[in-house]
Amino acid sequence: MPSASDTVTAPGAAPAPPGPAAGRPRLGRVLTIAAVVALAAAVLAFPGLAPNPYILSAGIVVLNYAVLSTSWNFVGGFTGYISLGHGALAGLGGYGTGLLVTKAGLPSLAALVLAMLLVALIAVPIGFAALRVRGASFVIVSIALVLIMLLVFQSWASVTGGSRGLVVPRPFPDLLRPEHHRVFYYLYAGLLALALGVWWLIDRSRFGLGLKAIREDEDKAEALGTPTFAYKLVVFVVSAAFTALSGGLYALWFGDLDPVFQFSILTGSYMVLMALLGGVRNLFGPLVGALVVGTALEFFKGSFGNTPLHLVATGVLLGLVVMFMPDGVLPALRNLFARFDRTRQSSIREVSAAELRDQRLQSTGGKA
Amino acid sequence: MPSGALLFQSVILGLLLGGLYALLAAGLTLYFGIMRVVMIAHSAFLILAAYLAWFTHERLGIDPLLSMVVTVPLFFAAGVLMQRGLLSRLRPMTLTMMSVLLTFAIAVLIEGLLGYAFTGTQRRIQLGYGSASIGLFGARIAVVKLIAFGLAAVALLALYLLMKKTKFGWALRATIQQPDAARLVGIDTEKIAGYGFGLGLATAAIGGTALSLDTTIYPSLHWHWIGPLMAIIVVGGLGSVPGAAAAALLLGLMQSLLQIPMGTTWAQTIFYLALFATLAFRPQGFFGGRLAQRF
Amino acid sequence: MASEIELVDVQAGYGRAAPVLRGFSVAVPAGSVVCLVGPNGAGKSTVLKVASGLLKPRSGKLLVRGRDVSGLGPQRMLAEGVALVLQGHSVFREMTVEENVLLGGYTIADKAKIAERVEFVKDLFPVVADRWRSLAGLLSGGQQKQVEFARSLMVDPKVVLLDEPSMGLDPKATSTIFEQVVRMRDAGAAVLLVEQNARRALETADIGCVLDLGRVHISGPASELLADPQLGELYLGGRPAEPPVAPKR
Amino acid sequence: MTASLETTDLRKAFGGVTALDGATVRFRHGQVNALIGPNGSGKTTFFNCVTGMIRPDSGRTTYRGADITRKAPHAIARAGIGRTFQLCRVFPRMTALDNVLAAVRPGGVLGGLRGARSRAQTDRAREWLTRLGIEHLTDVEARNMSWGQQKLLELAGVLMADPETVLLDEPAGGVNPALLDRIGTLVRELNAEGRTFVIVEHNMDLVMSISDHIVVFDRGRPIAEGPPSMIRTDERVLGAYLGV
Amino acid sequence: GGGDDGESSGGDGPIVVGISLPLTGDFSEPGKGVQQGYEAWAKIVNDSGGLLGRQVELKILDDQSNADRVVADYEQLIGSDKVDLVFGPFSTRLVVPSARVAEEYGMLFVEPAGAANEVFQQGFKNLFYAAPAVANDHYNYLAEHILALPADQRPKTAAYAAMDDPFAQGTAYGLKAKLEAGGVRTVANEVYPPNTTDFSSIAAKIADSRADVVVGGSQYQDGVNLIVALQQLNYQPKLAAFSTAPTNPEFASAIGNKTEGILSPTGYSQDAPYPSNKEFVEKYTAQFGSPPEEDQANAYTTGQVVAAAVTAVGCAEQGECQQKLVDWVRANKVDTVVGPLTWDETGKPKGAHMIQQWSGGEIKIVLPADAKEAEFLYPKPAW
Ligand SMILES: Nc1ncnc2c1ncn2[C@@H]1O[C@H](COP(=O)(O)OP(=O)(O)OP(=O)(O)O)[C@@H](O)[C@H]1O
Ligand SMILES: Nc1ncnc2c1ncn2[C@@H]1O[C@H](COP(=O)(O)OP(=O)(O)OP(=O)(O)O)[C@@H](O)[C@H]1O
Ligand SMILES: CC(C)C[C@H](N)C(=O)O
Ligand SMILES: [Mg+2]
Ligand SMILES: [Mg+2]
Repeated sequence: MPSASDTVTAPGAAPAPPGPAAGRPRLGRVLTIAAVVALAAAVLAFPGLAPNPYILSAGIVVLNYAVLSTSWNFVGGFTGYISLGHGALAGLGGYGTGLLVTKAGLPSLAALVLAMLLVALIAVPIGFAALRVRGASFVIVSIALVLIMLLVFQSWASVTGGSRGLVVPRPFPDLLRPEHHRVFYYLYAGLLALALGVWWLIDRSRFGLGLKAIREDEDKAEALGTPTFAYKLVVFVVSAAFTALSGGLYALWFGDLDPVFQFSILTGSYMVLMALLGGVRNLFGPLVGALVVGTALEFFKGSFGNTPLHLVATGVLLGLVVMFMPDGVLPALRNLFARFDRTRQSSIREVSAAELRDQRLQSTGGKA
Repeated sequence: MPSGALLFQSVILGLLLGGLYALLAAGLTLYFGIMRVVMIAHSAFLILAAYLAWFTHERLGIDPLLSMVVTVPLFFAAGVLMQRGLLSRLRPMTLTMMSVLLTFAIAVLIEGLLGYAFTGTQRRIQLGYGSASIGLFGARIAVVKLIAFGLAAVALLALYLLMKKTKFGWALRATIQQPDAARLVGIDTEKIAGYGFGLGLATAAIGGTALSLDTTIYPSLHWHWIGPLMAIIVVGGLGSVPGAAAAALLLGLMQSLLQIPMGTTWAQTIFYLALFATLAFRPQGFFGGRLAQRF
Repeated sequence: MASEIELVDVQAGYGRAAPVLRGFSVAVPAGSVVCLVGPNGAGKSTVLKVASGLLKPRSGKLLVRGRDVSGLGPQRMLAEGVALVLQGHSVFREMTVEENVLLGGYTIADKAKIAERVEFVKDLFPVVADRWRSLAGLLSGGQQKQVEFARSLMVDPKVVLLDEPSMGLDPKATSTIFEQVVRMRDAGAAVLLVEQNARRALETADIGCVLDLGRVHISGPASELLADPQLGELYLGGRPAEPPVAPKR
Repeated sequence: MTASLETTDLRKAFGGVTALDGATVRFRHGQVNALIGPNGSGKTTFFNCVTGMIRPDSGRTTYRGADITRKAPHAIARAGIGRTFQLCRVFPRMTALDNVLAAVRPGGVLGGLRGARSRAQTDRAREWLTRLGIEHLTDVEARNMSWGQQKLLELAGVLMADPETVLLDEPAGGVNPALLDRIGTLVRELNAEGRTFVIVEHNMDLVMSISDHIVVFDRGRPIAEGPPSMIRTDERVLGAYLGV
Repeated sequence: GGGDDGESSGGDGPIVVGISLPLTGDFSEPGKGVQQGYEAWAKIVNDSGGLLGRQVELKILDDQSNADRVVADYEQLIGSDKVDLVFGPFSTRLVVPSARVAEEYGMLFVEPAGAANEVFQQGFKNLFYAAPAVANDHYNYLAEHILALPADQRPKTAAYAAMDDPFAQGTAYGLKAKLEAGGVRTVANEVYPPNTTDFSSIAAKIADSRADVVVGGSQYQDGVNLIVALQQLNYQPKLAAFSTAPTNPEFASAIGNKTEGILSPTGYSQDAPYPSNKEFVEKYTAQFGSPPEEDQANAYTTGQVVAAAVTAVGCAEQGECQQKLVDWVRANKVDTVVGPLTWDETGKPKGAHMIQQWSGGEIKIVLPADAKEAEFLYPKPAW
């Protein structure tokens, strides 16, 4: 099961409880693989099925959200540091790419990659400052990050274009708009696959377990020999790099950058909302969240077009998730299934002291 | 080199501004330092209160200050409800993080509802004494700013006395730190925590009204406020009302003075510089200073 | 005569999980000490949480002086004269020792009474007096425990529930606490004591009760339990049966 | 025998309180050492300084001859010093198994990307849980355990990390006496494998029965040291600590 | 959302015009003004038989003043709803991104509110600004007038404060360039971000500079706030000019009626003698109960320009027709409620704005001389 959840039995848990539970992981794995294949097929087939370029562009927006929230989840999901400021990293990626194209005259793809590297580099000092503090202070710092970037990019007009914005030339000037959308759709799909792959790799690794230990108790992890600061910094930089790639791709696709929208707290909070909704401890959590929220945003826009009720709907949705599904949709679904299987719920010691002694005598018998 | 008159005028403006900041940040200090809740929606409630003040003035023609008769108890009740109905239901383990998101949701909700009710148009109360001012050694002090400053001073003093000198203040702090133990010494923790939150929101009602006297409001204005206010409470030392007040005055003054050489936009960065400096050199804040929980 | 506090056939547990207490009963008469011992995770702390109102039992009854009080919260239980000292560390960390101790008297209206109790606990635990204005969270583990105990001694409850009061305390402070237990019993209180320092606790207690798997395994006069060799091996520990073994390698 | 862990004149004051007042202590390699003393005498602070979790105001710590005074906690852990906490620290939302597995060090940059739940490590983790009598809790999240269970779990985690020197802060606090005998045996077994122990403990039966060498702290500095037989009768110790 | 896919193109169905407007958010107030102007245009056209004999139908979406949204909106209107024509949104910041979408779908893009120079530097080939002049030229008459004053009366110093917005800065800096060239010294020059609400420090600096002239590059509310803050400091310049804000109907009451002598450029006058204007003012007032302002007029002008092209070319649908419309607009002069308009290669109009001034509680045109309704007051009375 590709999952960061700590409650799930590790694969091949040999002496695990007998009974119905023993067969489940295998079935679960089959189901998961089937679901992943189906999802991938659906994603790839989408452009062919989209009735018009507008729907396709909406698909790109959703994929962009999916990449962003998956990137966010490198920090949020593993280490439990909730950043409301990841929008700033996406904005930096976007502006970086845009400026490298317009000011340095780099080809678009090179600009994208270089911007990612630059943002990863900038993420080191940012992470250095932000990760020194924990919990609530970190949230504040992350919010501050967005606000600072907004100030800088608005005021430093000579370089960034200020509030006049920055126009990023098209990478494929000859393509018609629908074709343009199609190309970017697949670019985003590839980026998403890459982000998911890396997340999966970390999730099952020792590095990942160390990050989760940080989430639970940082001092304790440190005492066990985990270089917590380096771990956090590394994962922050990885997260920043993916976020920047997503932002850069967006800049190339969208073409117009405006500081107010590139450095908006809302972007960061949408990432959090999506990841949380799907389930931050799950590989596909942010993706599921992005599908739900992204589609919902388009839908709200359609139904409440000329009122700010889309904000109300977003707020209510986020509130409901926090109150009733704090672990996300995927874990909630799993719990639903688990409810039919109550055998493993007990936490009390199921062996009496006498039995324990007997076991021990057997096991130590050989040694003593 | 700016003239002496400009410096003096800027100092006065900075102090008046700092006083207002102190009031606006007071509630945040309460929830954050004492209750471990990061209340992103605080500034949204400020704006809501400002809108209610504007609305009473616009519709009923009465002085916006009178709206506090309604908004203060109303906000108090809303705070109690919010704590009892929502925040107290969050898991204690993840309270800090989840409260960020929950209050964020509430902020967005308020913004959306304000936009729905009053549209996104910028509003400003038009008072008879709106542009009146009094002279002081060559500087001018706008009457509305003076009123806001007075409100801030009174509200902050009352809050401080309440927290330090009354049994309620103690019970509130105990409740947040060890709810089980607090219940075991006989504190009605639910009630106390609810009141604490209500108190925070009540300050938002006062702050919002003060704010409305001399500024433009629009639904998304709260994003503009949340950053500086958060910076203030971190610099002041989370949870310390006097600390936040001192930090607010200082930062207000610095912002005002820095505007002379740097202009409005860059001057705002002082908040974030102060924030980072604090976290780098003295994470417990410069004025408060509570224990950093480690072992 | 009815017991001061009595649990009758209590089932209790956490969340949706299987019950921790599975039909547990115990009665503590006035002026006596009942000591609860048992392996880790047997459910001892759970018993005290039920008895103090922190945890609502799923079924079964909680009686105080014969009255059914199942389902009352901790404040109401305090009003009934039932007080609990929690296991582990429950001082108000970011408040001073003074504030901690005074909060122990939160329910007392009489200022003179409070002052009198403050003198009493300061006397009992020197560290409380020494560190009166320190933040409690900055004290050492054992000092915090003493502050905690002092806080709970501010009131004079009729029923005292103690969850491993001696844990982390040095021998002197441990003695002080056991002395207080005896004093409270002599003053007519009913004490329900959970201890892993089992031999010491049973020496102080009148009645012993061994809990395992959420049920009473055996109960009886404390001295009898102490003498039972099988119980000793399973629950009370003792001199190691065999001397430390030299390992293979 | 050589000194393994040695401190010279460690000092640490918190505001007005002097927690460590010139602690000069030597713990020998391959011994079970005990550190005892009244509440507030500075034992935990000593551990915190040695493991780098707080910076001493002055003084030096050396481990196997190398100065570790200013190293980061994780570096000290990697140098071979493991510890438990008096107030018991576990990873609350991880299962017992993952709690123990989290103690495994990645080893190298790429080592971090190796699978966390390899067969070999999982087996070792299960063995530790079994040896501490909590194997039935393998898949239970730590937050749902009783106090004593968490205490044992923490111990299992530290041992899994396989440190050469183990600092235990009140391992017996809240642990059932029957199991305590077990822990005592375990410590002796591990010691015989070559591990050094430093144990802070108020349970004198345990201290006297397992330790080779005892250091007694009072007011932030050692006031006596020696083998159990000597400490048991030392008058300063009796006065300051045992309270008789 | 749109459901009526494609059926409307060509044939006899209504001509559907797709528009996205900032009905909420920062630009919501002027956005609504533009909406009214468009609606008035549609009604007037339909009442007189429609375009090419077909009724016109507006499809208006809300972009929440958000550049991302405005692109998605035009994407939807053109790609999914298959509208026949598009009109532009409000404000330079939204016009630029949306013009690109229109361009890439080959649509004619006439817009009512992209006045800043930026708009015309993007190389758009299908874009036309339906107003007399771009931002930098708004104050041309005022600059001429000031510099023509006798040397002893001419102001010596000027202070500028402009919102960090392409349009607002364009107006203020257009005047600044001309005054500086004419020897008026700049003694204060402040820029503030669009979300600024506290103007006391800026006002303090301006007041301290004792400049003869104060120029505000404002949208609406920022202008109001700046004026109040200046009045709080009791600053009395000889001349005060602010863009857009003073022409708003709410302006006077917003600053407590202390409006004496405030100047503002405008591209539109309800009393202008242009043939279509009388009809517009009359019918508009009948429809909405109050006479049209500048935003409404610009929107109406947009409609007039597109209508003229459609009528002349004889088609209104996506595809080749659009290029014909573009070519026609580029080559012709169009009579509108703001006067006859022609455009250069970049879509920039070749006209100038008039200058209005408040006096006695009313705002009147004072420049240029041939259009004036009142005398230019200088130095301005105290406010
Ligand atoms: N909050 C909780 N949620 C779920 N299960 C719990 C919780 N607290 C305790 N348990 C489970 O209930 C059982 C009994 O716990 P309890 O704390 O009563 O034990 P105890 O006898 O006090 O043990 P100890 O001597 O270790 O303190 C344990 O098996 C534990 O795993
Ligand atoms: N972070 C801190 N800030 C202030 N004082 C502290 C801090 N940590 C410890 N102290 C003080 O230092 C002294 C030594 O504390 P320490 O925790 O080392 O004692 P200990 O020997 O471990 O006691 P115990 O047996 O009770 O655990 C105590 O008086 C304590 O109050
Ligand atoms: C004249 C106005 C309608 C122009 C508009 N405010 C802009 O931003 O370009
Ligand atoms: Mg217990
Ligand atoms: Mg200690």
